[in-house]
Amino acid sequence: MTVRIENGYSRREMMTIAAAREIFDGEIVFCGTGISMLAAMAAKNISAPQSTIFFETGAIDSRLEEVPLAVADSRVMYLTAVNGGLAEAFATMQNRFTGSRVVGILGAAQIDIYGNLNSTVIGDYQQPDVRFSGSGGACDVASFVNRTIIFMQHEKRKFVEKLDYLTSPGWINGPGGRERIGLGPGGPETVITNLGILRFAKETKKMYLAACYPGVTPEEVQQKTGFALDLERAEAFPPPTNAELKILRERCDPQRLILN
Amino acid sequence: MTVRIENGYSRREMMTIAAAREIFDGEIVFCGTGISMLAAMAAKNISAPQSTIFFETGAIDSRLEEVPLAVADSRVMYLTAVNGGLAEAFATMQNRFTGSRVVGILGAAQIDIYGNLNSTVIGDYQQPDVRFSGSGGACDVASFVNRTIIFMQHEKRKFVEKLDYLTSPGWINGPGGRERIGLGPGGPETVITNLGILRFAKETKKMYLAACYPGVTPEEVQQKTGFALDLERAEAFPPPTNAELKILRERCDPQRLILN
Amino acid sequence: MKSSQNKVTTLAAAITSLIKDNCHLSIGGFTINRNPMAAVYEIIRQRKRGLHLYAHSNGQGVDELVGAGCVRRLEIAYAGSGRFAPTCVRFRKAVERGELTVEDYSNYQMTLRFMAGAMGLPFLPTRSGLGTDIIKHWGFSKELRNSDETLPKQKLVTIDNPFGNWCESPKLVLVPAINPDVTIIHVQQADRRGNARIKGLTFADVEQAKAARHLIITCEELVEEDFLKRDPDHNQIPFIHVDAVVPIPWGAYPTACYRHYDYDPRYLNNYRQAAEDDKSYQTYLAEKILKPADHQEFLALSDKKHLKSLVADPETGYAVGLERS
Amino acid sequence: MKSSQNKVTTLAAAITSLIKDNCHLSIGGFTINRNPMAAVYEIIRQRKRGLHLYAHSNGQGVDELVGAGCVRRLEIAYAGSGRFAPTCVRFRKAVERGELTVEDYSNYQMTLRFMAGAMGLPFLPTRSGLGTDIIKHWGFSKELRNSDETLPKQKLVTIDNPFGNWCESPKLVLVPAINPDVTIIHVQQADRRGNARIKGLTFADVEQAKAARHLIITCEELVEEDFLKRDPDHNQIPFIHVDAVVPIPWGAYPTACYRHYDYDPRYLNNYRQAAEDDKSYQTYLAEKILKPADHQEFLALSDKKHLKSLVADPETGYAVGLERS
Repeated sequence: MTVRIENGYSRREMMTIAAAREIFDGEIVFCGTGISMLAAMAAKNISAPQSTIFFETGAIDSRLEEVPLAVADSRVMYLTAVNGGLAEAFATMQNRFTGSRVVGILGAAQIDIYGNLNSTVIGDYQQPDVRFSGSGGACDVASFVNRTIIFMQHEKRKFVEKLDYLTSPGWINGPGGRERIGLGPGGPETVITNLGILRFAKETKKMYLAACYPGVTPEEVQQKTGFALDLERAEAFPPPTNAELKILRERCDPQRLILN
Repeated sequence: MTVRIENGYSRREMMTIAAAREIFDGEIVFCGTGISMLAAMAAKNISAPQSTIFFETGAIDSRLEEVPLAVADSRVMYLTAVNGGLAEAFATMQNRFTGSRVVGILGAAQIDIYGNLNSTVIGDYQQPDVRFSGSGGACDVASFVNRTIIFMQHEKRKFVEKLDYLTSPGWINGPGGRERIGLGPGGPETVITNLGILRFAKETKKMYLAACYPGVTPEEVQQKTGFALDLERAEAFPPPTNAELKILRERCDPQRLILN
Repeated sequence: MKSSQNKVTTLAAAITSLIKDNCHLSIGGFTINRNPMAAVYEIIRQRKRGLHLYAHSNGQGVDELVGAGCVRRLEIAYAGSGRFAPTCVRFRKAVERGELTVEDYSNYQMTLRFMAGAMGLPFLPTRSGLGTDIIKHWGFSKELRNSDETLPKQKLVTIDNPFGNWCESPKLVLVPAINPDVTIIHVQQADRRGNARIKGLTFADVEQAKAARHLIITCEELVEEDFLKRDPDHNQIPFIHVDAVVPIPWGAYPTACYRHYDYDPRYLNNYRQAAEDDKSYQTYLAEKILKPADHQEFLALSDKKHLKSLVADPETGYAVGLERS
Repeated sequence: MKSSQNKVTTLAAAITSLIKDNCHLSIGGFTINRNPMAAVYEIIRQRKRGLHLYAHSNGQGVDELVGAGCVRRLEIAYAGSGRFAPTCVRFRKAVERGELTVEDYSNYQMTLRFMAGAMGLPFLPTRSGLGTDIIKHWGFSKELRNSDETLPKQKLVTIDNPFGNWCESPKLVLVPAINPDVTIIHVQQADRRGNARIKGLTFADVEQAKAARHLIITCEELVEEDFLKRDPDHNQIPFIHVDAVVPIPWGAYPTACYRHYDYDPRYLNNYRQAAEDDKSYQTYLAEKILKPADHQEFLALSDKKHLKSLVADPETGYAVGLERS
C-alpha cells in the first residue's frame, strides 16, 4: 500500500481522493476509522465544504484539526455542533429526514457481487478460521442511510461469490432485495479499491467495473475478483490533481498517520 | 378548604402533613403540581431528609427554595442532580431498579374502590359532560412505581362504583388484577382526603377507612363515598404537631400559594 | 433549506412558509414554561386553520391555539397550566362543545411517540396504558384512521412480549410514532445555522424537534457559531434538523424561559379569567393578540416595570420572590 | 447503598464487594477512549473468572479482560481499538481457539439493548439487522438460552410492523434488553453521592449505567456536591443509580479521557505487539498488570515525562501534536 506509483502518489492516496470525489456538497458524511475518515476530511477540504462530518460515537460536524485514530478519539469531540452518544448518532441515520441525507463510508473483509459485506468471520461462525472485529456500526449504517461508499482491498478472497457471514446488507440478492426484507431503498453505490472503482448496475444491482486507476487493466481487476465482473464500462480514472494531493497531504494527514 | 378547624390548622394543612408522614426516608418521591408537591417538600423537611424529590419534567433532587406552581416551573430546575427531560424521568420510573424505590403522589377527579383513577372525562368519552386535563404522567406513574399515595376531595360523585374513564390503573379488579393485565405488583397504598385516610385491604385490595381526622365520623365518610366502605378499622388520626405545622408554613409555603 | 449556512429569518416569514392550513404541528415547552408563544401568537395572527396539533403537556400554547380556532384535531396527554389552570379553559370548552377532536395519551406515551419519530421507528413499547381506557377509547375513529393516511391505523396496540417474561414484562403497549410536518420550539441560544442550546429541563423538545419534517427554532439569543461549538456538550440540537432560526427575545412570554425570565402570574391569571367567558375571550384575542402586529408590539402592551420584575435572577434562573398569588 | 450519602470507596473494595465470579458485567467507553481501565486492571488483579461481559465497541478494556482469562462469554458489536488494533488481538485469538463464546450484535443494537434495560423495557425495535447473519447465527445456542435464565430465550426477534407500513417500516428487529449485574464507567467528575458528569461524547455510558443493577463510577475528580448541582444541565447520571464512587486520577489510562489526557500510542502499540504472542502477553500481564499493587503503582511504571506529554490541551481537550505513529 505504501508503494508510490508513476506520477508521485500512492494507491492509498488515490483511493482516498477517489472516495472524496464521491461525496456531494451538503451531505452528512458518516465515517469510520482510517482511510474513510481521511476521505471525509479530504472532501470537506476540497470539493464539499458544506458537508458535515459525523461519527457513530455521537460527534456531529467535528472540526478535525488532527486526524483521529479511532471514531472515539478525543479529536472528534472538538468544536462539534453537539457531543451526544451512540443512541443519538444512530437515530440520526435511522431518522427518515436526516438519514436520507447521509452517505456512509464503510470497509469490510469480504464483499459479494451485490455489495453485501462481511466484517465478522472467515469460516464457520461457531468455529471461525479468522475472527474480525464484528459489525460495529457497519450493519446499522448499511441498513439506514441513503447510500454507501465501500473501501476494499482488491483480492480474490475478499471479492467472493458467497460471504462467509453477511454482516451488513447491500443490495441483498438484486433489485427489490432490500425492500423484500423490510429495508429502505438506499444501498451501496461505489466500491473503491486499490485497483479501481466499481459500481452497481441499475437493472441488476450487480457490481461492475466503472474505472481503473492508471496502470491497472480491467483483466487484472477481474483476475483479483472472485466473481464475473462486467468490464465493458470501465473507464480510465482521472488521477489525483496536484491541488487534491496538496490538501490531502498538508491539511488532512500531515503526519501521514493513515496515508502510510 | 380554607376553613380552619378547632386547634388552628386547615384541612388542607392536615392533608399535606398526612401525606408527608407516608413518605419513607430514602424514597424517590414523584410529585405533581399543588398539594402533592407541598407534601413532598414537607416530608423532605420534616421526616424524610434523605428522600429525593423528582418531577416528570426531568428534574431530579430539586432544591426547592420556593414552591413551584407547576412541575415545569423553573423553580424545579435549581440545584438538581440532573436536568433531563420527560424521557429520562419516566424511564427512571419504568426502570426495574429505580422504579421500585419511587413513591408516586397523584390526584384525580374520580376514584373507585380498587384505587383506579379517572382524570380525563365525566360522561361519555366522545361527548363528555366535563373534560379534565387528561392523564399527564398519572397513568405512567400508576403503572410503573412501587406504590402510590392519592389525594382526593371526599365527595360522593368522586368516590364512585364505576369510573367514567379509567385513566390510571390502581388494583384494577382486586388481587392479581395488575399482574393479569401485565403490570408489576406496585399499586395504590393510601388515599388522603379532606376527611381522613383510606387504605386497601391486603386480601381484597378494596379501599377501607383507616383513619378519620379530628371532628370527622366514619359515618360522614361513608355518606360521602359512592361505594360501601369497611369502617371497622378506622382510627383517630393524630393531628399535625406544632413542629410539622411550623415547617410547613414557614419553610415550605410561606406565601401560602398552595395552602390557601 | 436544512443545509443552508444561514437560516435566520423573521417569525412572520417562517410561519408563512412552513405552517400550512391543516398541517400537522407540534410545539415544545411544558405547561407554563418555554412554550414557543411568539410563534403561537403569529400563527393566530396569520389565522391558520385546521391544524392537527400534537403536544404532551404544553398547556398555555395549546390553549391559545385552540381558543383562537386554529386547531381541528389534538393529540395530547395533559391540557393544564399548573396552578393557573388545572384544566385549560378554552380546551375544556372546545371539547365539551364538540368543537375539537381529541386523542388522549399519557405523557410518557406522547414522549415515546415523538422519540419513535426522532429515531425513525414506527413505534416504541411501554408498560404504561395496560388495563386503561386510554387503550380502549379512541378519539379518532377507525373510519377516520382508515381514511386519513397521515394517521396510524391504530391508536395503540397491545402485544405479548416475544421474549416471554424477559424483564418481568409479559405484555407491552406499542405507541405509534409521530412525524409532524412542523415542530416549533423556543430555546435560549441558537446560531444562524440552527445549532441550539436549551438551558434547564429539555422536556420533550429534543424528541419533538428531531421527529419533525421541518423545524422552526425561536431563540432568546442569536449567538456566533463558535460560541456554541466551543461547548458542544451543552447543545442538544444540531443544525442538520433545522429549517428556520428566529431570534425573538421574550419569545416564550407569558410562559417562562429558564435563566431569562419567569412566567407572568398576572398575565396567566387574567388569561384564565378572560377564557372563562366567550365574549371576554374574544376581546382578549382582539386586543391582546390580533391588534399587535408582532411580538414586540404584543410585549409593549405590558408595562416595562412589570416585565422587569419577571427577569430571572442569575443564580437561580427564576425571579426570586416574584408575587405569584 | 444507593441512598447512602457517601459512596466513596477504594477500587479494591468496590470490585471485591460488587464483582462476583460469573456475574454479568458491562464496561463503558469506546475503543481507545474512557474505558474504565483502572477497574479493568483491578478485576484482573483480583483474578475474577467466568465473567459474562457486555460491550458495544469498548476495545481496550474488553481485550485486556479477555486476555487475562476473566471472561467466559462476550456479547459485543465490535472488538477493535482503532488504528492500534483493527481487530483486538487477544479477543481474536480467544475466539479462534474456541476459548470464548461470542454473541454478535451491531453497535446500535447493543446501544438499544442497554437503552431498553435503562428504560425498564424487555426490548426495543430497530430496522438494523434485517436480512443479515446477525439474526440468523446465534453465538449462544437455543439450549444455552433455555437453560440459563440470565439470558433472553432469543437472540433477536423479527416482527411485522403492527401499524402496517407506518413510517415505511414493514418489518422490525426486536433487540432484547440487557440489565447487567454491574456496570463500571469512568467519568471526569463525580460527587460523593454519585452524581456524575461526563465531558465530551457519552458513548453509551449513560444507558449502560442506568441499565445496571449495580453501578461503579470511577472518576478523575471527586468534587463537592454543589459544584455539580450548580450546573445540572451538564450532568448525566443522578446518584440514585450509583453504588460506589472511586476517585482515581488517570483511571482511563492507557485510553483517553477527554479534557484530562490523551490515549497513549506507545502503550497501545506495545500492547498490540505483546498480545500477538502468548508468551510475551503473559510477561506483559505479570509485569505490567499483576505486579503493581494498584493503579498508582501501574502508572509509576511509565516515566513521568511521557505521561505529561499526554496531558490534554485545555482548549482542544486532547494532546495537540502528540507523537502518534
